[in-house]
Amino acid sequence: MRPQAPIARRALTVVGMQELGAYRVLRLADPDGPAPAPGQFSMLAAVQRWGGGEDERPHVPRAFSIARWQEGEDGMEAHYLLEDVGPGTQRLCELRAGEEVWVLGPLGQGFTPPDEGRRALLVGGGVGIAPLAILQDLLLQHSGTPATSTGAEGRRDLAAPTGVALLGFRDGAHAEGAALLQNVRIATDDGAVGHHGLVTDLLARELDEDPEAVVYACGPAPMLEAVRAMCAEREVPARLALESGMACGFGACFGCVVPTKDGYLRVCVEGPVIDAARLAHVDAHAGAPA
Amino acid sequence: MRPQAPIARRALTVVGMQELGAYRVLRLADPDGPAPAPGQFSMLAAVQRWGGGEDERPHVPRAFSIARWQEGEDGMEAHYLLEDVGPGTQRLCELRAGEEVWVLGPLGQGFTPPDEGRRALLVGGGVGIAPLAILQDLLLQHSGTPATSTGAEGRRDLAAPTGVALLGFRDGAHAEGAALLQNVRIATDDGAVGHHGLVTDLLARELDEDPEAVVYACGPAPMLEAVRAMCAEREVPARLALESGMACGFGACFGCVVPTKDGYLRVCVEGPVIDAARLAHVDAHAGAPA
Amino acid sequence: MSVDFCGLELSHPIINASGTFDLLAADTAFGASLRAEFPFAAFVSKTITLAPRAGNPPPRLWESPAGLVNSIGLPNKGLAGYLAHDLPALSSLLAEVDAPLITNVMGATAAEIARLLEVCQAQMQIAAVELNVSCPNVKTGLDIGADPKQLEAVVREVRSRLAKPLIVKLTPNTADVATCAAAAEAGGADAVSLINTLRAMALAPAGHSESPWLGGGTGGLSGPAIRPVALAQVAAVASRVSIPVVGMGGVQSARHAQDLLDVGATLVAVGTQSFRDPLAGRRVALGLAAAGPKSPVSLRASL
Amino acid sequence: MSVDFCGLELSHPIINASGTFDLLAADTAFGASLRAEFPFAAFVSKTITLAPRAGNPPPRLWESPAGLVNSIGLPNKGLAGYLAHDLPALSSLLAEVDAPLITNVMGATAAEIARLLEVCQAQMQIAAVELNVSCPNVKTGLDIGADPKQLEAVVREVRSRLAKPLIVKLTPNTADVATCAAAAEAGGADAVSLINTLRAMALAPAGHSESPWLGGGTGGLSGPAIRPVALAQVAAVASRVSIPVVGMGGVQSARHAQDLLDVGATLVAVGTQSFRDPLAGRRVALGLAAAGPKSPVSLRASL
Ligand SMILES: Cc1cc2nc3c(=O)[nH]c(=O)nc-3n(C[C@H](O)[C@H](O)[C@H](O)COP(=O)(O)OP(=O)(O)OC[C@H]3O[C@@H](n4cnc5c(N)ncnc54)[C@H](O)[C@@H]3O)c2cc1C
Ligand SMILES: Cc1cc2nc3c(=O)[nH]c(=O)nc-3n(C[C@H](O)[C@H](O)[C@H](O)COP(=O)(O)OP(=O)(O)OC[C@H]3O[C@@H](n4cnc5c(N)ncnc54)[C@H](O)[C@@H]3O)c2cc1C
Ligand SMILES: Cc1cc2nc3c(=O)[nH]c(=O)nc-3n(C[C@H](O)[C@H](O)[C@H](O)COP(=O)(O)O)c2cc1C
Ligand SMILES: Cc1cc2nc3c(=O)[nH]c(=O)nc-3n(C[C@H](O)[C@H](O)[C@H](O)COP(=O)(O)O)c2cc1C
Ligand code: FES
Ligand code: FES
Repeated sequence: MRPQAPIARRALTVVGMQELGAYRVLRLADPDGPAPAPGQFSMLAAVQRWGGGEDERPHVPRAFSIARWQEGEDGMEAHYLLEDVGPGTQRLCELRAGEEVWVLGPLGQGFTPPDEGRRALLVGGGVGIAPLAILQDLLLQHSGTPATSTGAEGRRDLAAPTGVALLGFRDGAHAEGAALLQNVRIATDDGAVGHHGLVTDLLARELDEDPEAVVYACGPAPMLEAVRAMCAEREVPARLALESGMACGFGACFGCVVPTKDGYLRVCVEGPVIDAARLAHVDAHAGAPA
Repeated sequence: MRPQAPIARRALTVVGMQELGAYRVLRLADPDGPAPAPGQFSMLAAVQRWGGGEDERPHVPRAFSIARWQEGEDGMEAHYLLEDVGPGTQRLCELRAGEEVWVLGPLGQGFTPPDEGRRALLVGGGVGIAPLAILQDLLLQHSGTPATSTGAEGRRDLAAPTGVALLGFRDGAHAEGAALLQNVRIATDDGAVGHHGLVTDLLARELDEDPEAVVYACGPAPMLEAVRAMCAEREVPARLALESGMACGFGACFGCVVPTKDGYLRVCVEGPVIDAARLAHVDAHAGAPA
Repeated sequence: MSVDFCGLELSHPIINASGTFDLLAADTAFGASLRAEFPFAAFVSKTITLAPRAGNPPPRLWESPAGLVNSIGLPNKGLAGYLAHDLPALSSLLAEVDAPLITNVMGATAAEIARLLEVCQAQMQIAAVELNVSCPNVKTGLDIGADPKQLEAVVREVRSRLAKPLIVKLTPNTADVATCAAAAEAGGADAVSLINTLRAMALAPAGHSESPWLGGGTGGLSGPAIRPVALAQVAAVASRVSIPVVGMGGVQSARHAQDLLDVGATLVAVGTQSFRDPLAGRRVALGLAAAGPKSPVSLRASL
Repeated sequence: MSVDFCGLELSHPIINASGTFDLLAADTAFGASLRAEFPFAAFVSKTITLAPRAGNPPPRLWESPAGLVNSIGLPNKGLAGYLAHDLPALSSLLAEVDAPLITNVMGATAAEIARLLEVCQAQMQIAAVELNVSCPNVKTGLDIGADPKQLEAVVREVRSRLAKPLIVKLTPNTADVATCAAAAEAGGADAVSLINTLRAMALAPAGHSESPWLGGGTGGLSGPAIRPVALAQVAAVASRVSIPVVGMGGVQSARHAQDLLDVGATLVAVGTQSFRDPLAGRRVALGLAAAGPKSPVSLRASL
């Protein structure tokens, strides 16, 4: 059974807020929260002044993938990777240590591990790399093999047993987010770091060499759609962590739907991770901020 | 002619925020603003996050008397005395040096000086002491005589030529606000400091001794009404600085009216200071926070 | 705090607004804690229609100043699907927390509504029915509930099919909601509920193409933004009718609920605030209880 | 950015919402800077009635989530007082900034309105008249403007008294604002404006006695809270009528104004935002100008 959230949202203390290139990493002390499955998310809102930003927003909480779950100084900590794209993320990005955040989570359906013996290929785009970090942590932990920790691009490391991560970014500042993962290969739109082009170019190469891999992807809708199409063509299983505008995160509002082959699906309860085979295409609104 | 505000509100930098008992003193650098007349006010709003507090407020700016106008390190500074009574004042009270405040002002009709040779009696209640500070500054400056600077209560100092201030407070913590003025006599509701009772008891004594004085008052509605009634009975001229819920501060909304003998008057343009003789009574909504 | 509402004995006056809480999804998300701290004194289902509906294409949500515009489009499995799939699970969960089930239904014609009520009458797990009359009349395009005469006729025509309490959920998009409430009462409603969302719209933000943002074209505004409108409408209705009133619209705190009770509501529903805090209903109920019973200085008479 | 509005040549599409800017008080408060940075392309007066009105007792304002509820009660000096005291000063100030004067009037009967229009016709300083039809009908208590038939009849009856442009300011408190707009057009209106405030209410906060807070009992909601409602109503009206539409309701930025223009408004009025920033109108106009003229992908047709 998936980890469930307590219905009472928790006011958690910010224990850290670090810059990571174009992103920020928010660390919340969560001593009593349930351990999340990779791919699950939380609904976050600043306890103070959630509202009063641009256009008198935000009002409802915002969804963020749990990027990491680890022992901190006083019990467990959840890490979130934030990109400031509007009033909600802006408010969260300005929080300082000691301030509080309402957290409802862990929510949603996370990633399921690859079948025994198959290699996981993580494919992330932009801030969509967040759920891949916790997934990689878990994969590495299960395999018992620490990944080679260099993030140098171009060095093809087929030997890595698990958790190799192909990450696409807009530019160099965003590519710094790759530090969240290990054993990464990077592609950038402007060629500043790694492969000059799309992360799906890297994915094609990997799949050429290991057609038995299982793909785990999160990122902007066009990227997810390219991953879906490529995996469908090659008959590679793919699990996509979708995103969608959400109001509640627990299935109450029916606002977060994406179209699937058999009708609309609520990303927050039936997702965010779903099997790519269920989608005819990835809806333009179903991805991470581009 | 009264000092006028530029129609463009100014984003002014907070240069100080000090506790003063139950109050806070906000200092804004206002290098280019017009010098205010005592009794004038400004409409203030935090530049960031004006909104998103209790009940998703504040939305419109809030009115505050200019409590002091003086040379600071980089040009002129305006001081405001704040009492946290709701979401607007709370937001302002949490500002720190370096943050910005929208300021529209100086606004309204201020105090007119007493006729030559008559003594000014300042009567303040609670946060209503704010406009009396700048008035006293001006009176002292004009008389050329610095007031005795002790604030010790009980010491009656009829010799002070001008600017004696009778101040009423709820309790000791509020009475610390008296430090904003000089030559003060204090009354507190709980007897913690000074006279145990109403500031109007002090006023009655002063008027007994100097029936030629002119009264300048600002404070909660019941206090203002008591002052009005006492002055009317004794035929002492009284200038009352009224307050009222305001949305605009410049006569646009018609929201801030108080009843007078000849109809409603907009506190923000025809006041806040008005001649007590124009009022049949002080409306319950026309005073400072009690 | 216990309240009698049309013969239903409720433990407190706070229920959910239809369409703002999915009990089965909440069960998946929250499990045991949902039962341990159940937020509502009764549970109102999403609107159920005779035929299944997929709902509107995304985007379905637009966040507005202190509010939310939704264009969900009433997705539901249809009456048969609801009875087969949801009702058993709903009623067993509700039995555990001792909260009655109110089923919200909508039909485009009196015949459709009559059929919905008949079926609800036959299901003993359903304690009462809320009839959503914000359904566009097929001919005029206006909400059935916006025209008092039409509303009275429809309610009168269907009333006999339901022996259980019938709550008519009024539309706020009307010139005179009190007259609509009186019409519902005259037609035989046991209670009225309001306000539903205000007709609203949003265009796509910068960077998106400039069509209407919502997949459904237009939507409905809810949340704190509409609270003063809700209070005015509930006050107007409560001072006009003598049946109980369920008040809602932007309630976030016990204070807001108390305001609605003060102007004459018997129950208060929490909607959008549950999206921010799934325990909002419970907090409101506890806040009311903590404030203690009020001397009934109801403003109802004075309005 | 210059715009033709019913034959008036305006320098940009931004005007003030009636009752949200008092030019003479602003002159007292701001003096020369008001003229130097005049915020509006035309100036709309507060509502003027035949007889003087004192307005409602205080409190007149309630701040709500991202909005404001007012119960000002249309205080004004009456038509004669307006002509004698305000018009000369208004028109000389407006002449300096080259902005035409639109006088907003309200009457309880067609006869009263006819008289108001006649007098406005005779004043050459008045460029156009905005007729506020949110006036309660003395018999029904409902706004004159809420009933399309009544509205059309009133507009038709008074139309001949005014050769100048007649703008009908619709009430938003109606089931079908587009039909009301069409009725105003059929009656002879040259333009319609909307939205006026939404009927709303507030109770006194803690510590005050629990009557309605506003001296007038109920009030009207304005500000960002109502913006999505305004957009929906303006879109519905603009897609129905062929006369120009003045859109308003919660506009704070050029983006919000552009949304209203995109759904078919010709002018946009700024109201409550001027209370936060008296130069809001100017900032919106400058923002529109900076964004440059848009290719007219008006949604008007597509709605
Ligand atoms: C399951 C899930 C996991 C996520 N994980 C992460 C993560 O780990 N890190 C991260 O940074 N982000 C993550 N996101 C995305 C994040 O939730 C959004 O970036 C955030 O909600 C944006 O809020 P905002 O107020 O900052 O921006 P918004 O202004 O809300 O803008 C974001 C997007 O919403 C749309 N939009 C704009 N205005 C409105 C409006 N008024 N109403 C509705 N929609 C509007 C536009 O498409 C815009 O591009 C995740 C989302 C989901 C669903
Ligand atoms: C000319 C003038 C000068 C002033 N000078 C000072 C000064 O120097 N220092 C100072 O601290 N204060 C001063 N005030 C008072 C100050 O403006 C108010 O305390 C402030 O506006 C309160 O805002 P708030 O959001 O903190 O509290 P609010 O919540 O607005 O509460 C303040 C009062 O407003 C009423 N109220 C409560 N809720 C609402 C609502 N939703 N809508 C409308 N009214 C409501 C109640 O009566 C309440 O007691 C002055 C006021 C005026 C008019
Ligand atoms: C996302 C959403 C879905 C809704 N679905 C329904 C519905 O299915 N049936 C119904 O009668 N009302 C529905 N409503 C209206 C609410 O029940 C309620 O009347 C309205 O939202 C006002 O209350 P609030 O401001 O507390 O949300 C819905 C509201 C929202 C926000
Ligand atoms: C304080 C106040 C006074 C108003 N007075 C009038 C008025 O006299 N006549 C009128 O037609 N509308 C009046 N209105 C309505 C506005 O003109 C406008 O239609 C409404 O406020 C919506 O715009 P906004 O949200 O930008 O304020 C008033 C609004 C406010 C807030
Ligand atoms: S976010 Fe509300 S149902 Fe998914
Ligand atoms: S505060 Fe708006 S008129 Fe005085």
